[in-house]
Amino acid sequence: MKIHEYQSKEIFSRYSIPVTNETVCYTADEVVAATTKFGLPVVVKAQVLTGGRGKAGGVKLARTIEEAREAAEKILGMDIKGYTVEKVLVAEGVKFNSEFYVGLTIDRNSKSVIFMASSEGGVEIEEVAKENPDAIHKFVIDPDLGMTSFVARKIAFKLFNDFSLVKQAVDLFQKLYQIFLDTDASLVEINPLVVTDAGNLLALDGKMNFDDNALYRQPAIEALNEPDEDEKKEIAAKDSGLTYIRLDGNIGCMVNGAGLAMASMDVIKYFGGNPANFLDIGGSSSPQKVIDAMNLLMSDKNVKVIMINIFGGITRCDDVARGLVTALDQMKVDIPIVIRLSGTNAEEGLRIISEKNLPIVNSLSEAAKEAIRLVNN
Amino acid sequence: MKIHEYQSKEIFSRYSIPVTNETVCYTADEVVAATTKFGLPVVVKAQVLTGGRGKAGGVKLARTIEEAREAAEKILGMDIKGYTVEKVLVAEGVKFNSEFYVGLTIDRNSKSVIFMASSEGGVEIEEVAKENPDAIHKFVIDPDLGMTSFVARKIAFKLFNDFSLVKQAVDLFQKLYQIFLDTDASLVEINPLVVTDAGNLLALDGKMNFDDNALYRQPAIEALNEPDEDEKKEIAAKDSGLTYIRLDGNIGCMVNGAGLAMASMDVIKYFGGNPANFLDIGGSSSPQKVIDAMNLLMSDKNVKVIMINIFGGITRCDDVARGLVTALDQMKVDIPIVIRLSGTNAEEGLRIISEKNLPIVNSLSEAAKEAIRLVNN
Amino acid sequence: MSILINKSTKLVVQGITGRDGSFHTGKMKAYGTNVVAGVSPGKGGQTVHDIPVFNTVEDAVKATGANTSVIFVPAPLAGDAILEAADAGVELVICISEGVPTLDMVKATSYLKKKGVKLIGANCPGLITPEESMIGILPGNIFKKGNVGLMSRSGTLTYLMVSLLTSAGLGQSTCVGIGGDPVAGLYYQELLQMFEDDPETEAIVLIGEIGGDAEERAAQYIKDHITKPVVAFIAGQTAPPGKRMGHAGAIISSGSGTAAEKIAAFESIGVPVARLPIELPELVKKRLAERK
Amino acid sequence: MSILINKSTKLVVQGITGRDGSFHTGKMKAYGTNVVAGVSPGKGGQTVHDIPVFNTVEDAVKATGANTSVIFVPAPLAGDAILEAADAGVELVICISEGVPTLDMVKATSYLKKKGVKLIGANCPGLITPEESMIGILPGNIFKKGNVGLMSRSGTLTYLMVSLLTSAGLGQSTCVGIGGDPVAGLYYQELLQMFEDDPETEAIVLIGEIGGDAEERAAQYIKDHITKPVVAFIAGQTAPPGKRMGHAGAIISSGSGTAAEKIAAFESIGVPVARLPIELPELVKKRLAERK
Repeated sequence: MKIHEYQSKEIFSRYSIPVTNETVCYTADEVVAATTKFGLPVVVKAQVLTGGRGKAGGVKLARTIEEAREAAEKILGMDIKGYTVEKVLVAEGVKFNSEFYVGLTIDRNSKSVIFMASSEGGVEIEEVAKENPDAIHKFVIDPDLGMTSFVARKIAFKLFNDFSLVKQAVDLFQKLYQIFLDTDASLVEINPLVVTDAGNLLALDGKMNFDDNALYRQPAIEALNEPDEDEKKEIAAKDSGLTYIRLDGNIGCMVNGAGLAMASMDVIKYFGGNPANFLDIGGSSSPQKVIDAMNLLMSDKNVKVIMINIFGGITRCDDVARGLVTALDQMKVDIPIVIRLSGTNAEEGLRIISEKNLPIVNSLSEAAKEAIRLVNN
Repeated sequence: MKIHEYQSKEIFSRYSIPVTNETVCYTADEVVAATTKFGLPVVVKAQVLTGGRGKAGGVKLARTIEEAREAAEKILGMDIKGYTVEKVLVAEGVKFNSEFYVGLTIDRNSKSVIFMASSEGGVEIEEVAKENPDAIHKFVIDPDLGMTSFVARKIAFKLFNDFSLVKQAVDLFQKLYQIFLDTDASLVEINPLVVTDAGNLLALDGKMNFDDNALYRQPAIEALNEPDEDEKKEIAAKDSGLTYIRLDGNIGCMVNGAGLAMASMDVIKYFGGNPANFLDIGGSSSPQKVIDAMNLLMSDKNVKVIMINIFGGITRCDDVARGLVTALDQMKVDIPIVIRLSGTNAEEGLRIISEKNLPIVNSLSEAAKEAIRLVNN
Repeated sequence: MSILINKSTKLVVQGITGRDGSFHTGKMKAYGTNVVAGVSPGKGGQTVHDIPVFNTVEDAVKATGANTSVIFVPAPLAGDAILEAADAGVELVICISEGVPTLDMVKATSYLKKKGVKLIGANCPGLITPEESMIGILPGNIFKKGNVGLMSRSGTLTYLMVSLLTSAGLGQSTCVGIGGDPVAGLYYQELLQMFEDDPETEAIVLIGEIGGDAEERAAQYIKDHITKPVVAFIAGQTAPPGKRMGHAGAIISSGSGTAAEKIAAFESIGVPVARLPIELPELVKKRLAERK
Repeated sequence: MSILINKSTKLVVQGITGRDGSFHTGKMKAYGTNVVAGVSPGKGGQTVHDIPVFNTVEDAVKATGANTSVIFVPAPLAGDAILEAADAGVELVICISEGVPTLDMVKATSYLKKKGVKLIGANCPGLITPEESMIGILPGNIFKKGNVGLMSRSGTLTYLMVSLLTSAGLGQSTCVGIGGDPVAGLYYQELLQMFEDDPETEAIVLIGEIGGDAEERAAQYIKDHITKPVVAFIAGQTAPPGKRMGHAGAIISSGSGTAAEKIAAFESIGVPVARLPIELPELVKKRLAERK
């Protein structure tokens, strides 16, 4: 789960990490009022849950009230990578003399939180990673130790020579780590972290992502979620125990297991078809899940054929079959269905399904080919 | 540092550990008022910073208002092991059907916090430890894990069969451990922890001690300290970097290092003398410490002779000598002083001291014998 | 021989009284796995499929000598269950539970490393040494004893691959589902080394997917340490970037973690990669034949 | 030979710019200890007694190859300093600082165990291998090279004992002050074993004090594992119960931890205990003579 810059910085503020004076605005008038309050110059920044807003023109410096209004009018309503800008952040302009990058995320290899720091702040860190990887210092945080003073100091000395900045950084790094733990984050980033002309560290921008698996114990974070239309569908699916991602093809897929679902998409594409979605009905299925999945597939008007590929393990084929039979009894399904069932309780599943007279195929390749044949009819 | 039962239970309450309804009272009238508020019966308990109040008659059950007043009048002002009872705790009487012991302390051998639990609650745990050591379950808490649910559950299943009690206990044990960490405790004890007739766990008594070395970061705990007269002197000494314990002899001792100070007392006793105190001026001495130490020794009217035994290491003998010379210049010292100096900068120290014409001896045994000879003169 | 589990494995099931735990305990027992105990706090003394249930893993291990644990508890309790198993002295823990918070896994993997206890998962289907022991939720009937070692980040995709191998006459030494979470227990490198050291394993199948760089690291490890033939498959060749494909790990971000990169990493060191699942058995046979 | 430190020990001093750190660095250097670096955050680039100062222990170790660290920082910072030393890769850490919170030591000792790093202290005077290396605050001139290994919970009492040994012609292989705090690094058992294994050590002196049961455990360990002669001394024979005698450890509670119990524990296994410090050298000589 992602949140906006201003929400991240509100969390930073709660931990006494210094951020710019700023306020979120929904209209140009609000932007003008905020500008008047803060004094000139200000920076007007699009708040959208995607990257690359700078390149898209979503960040503007305003040196006059008129410029602030103009910036607000241009940015509000702007489309950035398919996201419409509905609010902007107006932040007091700050004079600074250097920019740094700091970020915390999970490192798969060390199985720990990793702290990244770079003197090349203010640009996209992915670019730094490609062009000058040595400029990014990485520190694996031992989970038993946490961000103790010496670890924070080790990092801080990589960025700063001035001991006053080192001391500020130690405090800031410890707080960032605490935020990471307290909120079950998957990413906490300040880019840029600047040194103001007055010699203080300040978070000019902020970014946080969260571990979806931990949201159940983070109600305050979950309350910040602003899903778009596709995501709402995905969330509703997740509430039913399904993982759904809408794509732009016409073969609706219902598969159990993420890997098999991806492989099923790959096979469809390999034979020239186009999957309409990724849909993993997960393990531990109940008949209700299959009914929900069928409803989800049928709600996409692009879907011309449904391909069901189940390999039973924790999922029982008989549960899937029962769910499918019930779904077909309850709802009008006027498009063809191709089914492949194997694994746990497959025989029982096939027996149940046989009453509905649906086409049953024996391999994934066959299923894909049959689905493609049907969609092309 | 120790605190009273009622203070411990206030801390428990802050962590939502269930304790009896209770209030601390300073007069018999207050006790009567509290009794009226809670309803009968109540228990009136002496609040003193020493053990054994039960055996001394400092805990009484009152079934009538008159009994409550009588109990208050008897207990308030009572002397328990040299401590005068200045306040009592009036606690609502509770019906319970079993008593347990739980306690957390530091285990030197595992270098960890250790959790002790026993079904034989309500009696002195030291007695259980002697008579039936197997009745005390001990669990070393891995500092990297803390009191995770499974650890708390393992302990709880040793005490309870009823799963409802196990669940209450898991919650309570986790809170106790958190209290231990949060307050830098050295001991947290509930004895007895009772199961009420309603089937709930309840802390009937509570005890907490704290790590003196950590008080600097526990101002709220330090504020609870109620030192007696001797302890006030010890605390004042500690503020000067001295460790002072008053004893009942007449040979004032000034030594650097706890081990050497104890050994010096042992040697004095061995030769038939009586040390007036334990006084460790510690490492890293400054001349001022020695001046403070001399003031401390001279404030005890029992002291008839002063024996100084310094073996320089981190303590420099010249610092001690300078402090002693200054002290002798500033204050009237009308009792004899015996001095032994060796180790770091001993020669310089002896040179400085030589101007004062004090008796210098070469060994601890000699020093002790000389001090005893002088006190017997 | 085989890796990790065999006939002498004595299994304790954490969460044995739950719907899934109970169901799959029955399946495991029916397969021939030596399930000696179950754990469910507060239900000690009961039995499930004639298997005694204990309140704690410690009690279960003391009473039965269990040396391996499989976990079926709900995700919020899974991290603690892993710690409990390791504390109780088992040698191997398999966590089936899906949706375990990442920071819980960070704590668990750190503790297990300290204790020297091996972990598989979380969010994995388990593992099987065919005709000896099956632990987890694998459909036993598709596996067959043989000489192919298999490891996979996926569950059901593994079943598909295994059924193709078995149909083609290629039995398996041990098959391990390592799970799809960002922080998990044993990973490709450790398992590659175990298969390399296992005399019964003659070829290794590695099934990967998009996201992260585990496959690239595995390729490097194979180059440096593995002499046995390896064949790979990568799921998600057509997945769009920025979308998380079910597994927490299966996300392509910032132009890294793509199937193309992973396939290139394997092929550059001579590890063939099947484009369709159905191609896999032939590639394995070819590599085995080349070797002889 | 000797234990823990010798001529090849390369020392880094944490807190070298403080009053005590600087003073004792001078003393250590004068004794011949190979002090290669100092650490004081924010003072990197300076020198103290011609020794280069670094901002972090890691920098110091990288630049100088230091393998041992001694800590002179204020107590509230000492726990972190121990962790920093261990993280930077030294093999042995000696913490002189007094008054370190117990829970900081719990965390530090746990981490050092995981890292395989040895710790002496906190709240200890350090250790010395006479005429090779002195680390800490020991007055070097009282020590003399020889064959008695000594360990003590006390600081200055150790100096007294050593000066008595030296005067009696009994030199020392290594003398270690283990510190008087409730949670500390190396304890009697580990050091007893090191002295047992050290060919240069012929007799062992153990100086204990009231409080805890470390001496009783040491007696048990001697009985089970130590073949060399051991002589003991216990401070606090006349200390009143319930009063903490300076050392956090030195408290007699509930009738346990008394000097009488400890003396009895040693004497019951044939380890003689000196009643007066001055008796110690003769007991050592007698035990050495008995052995030959």
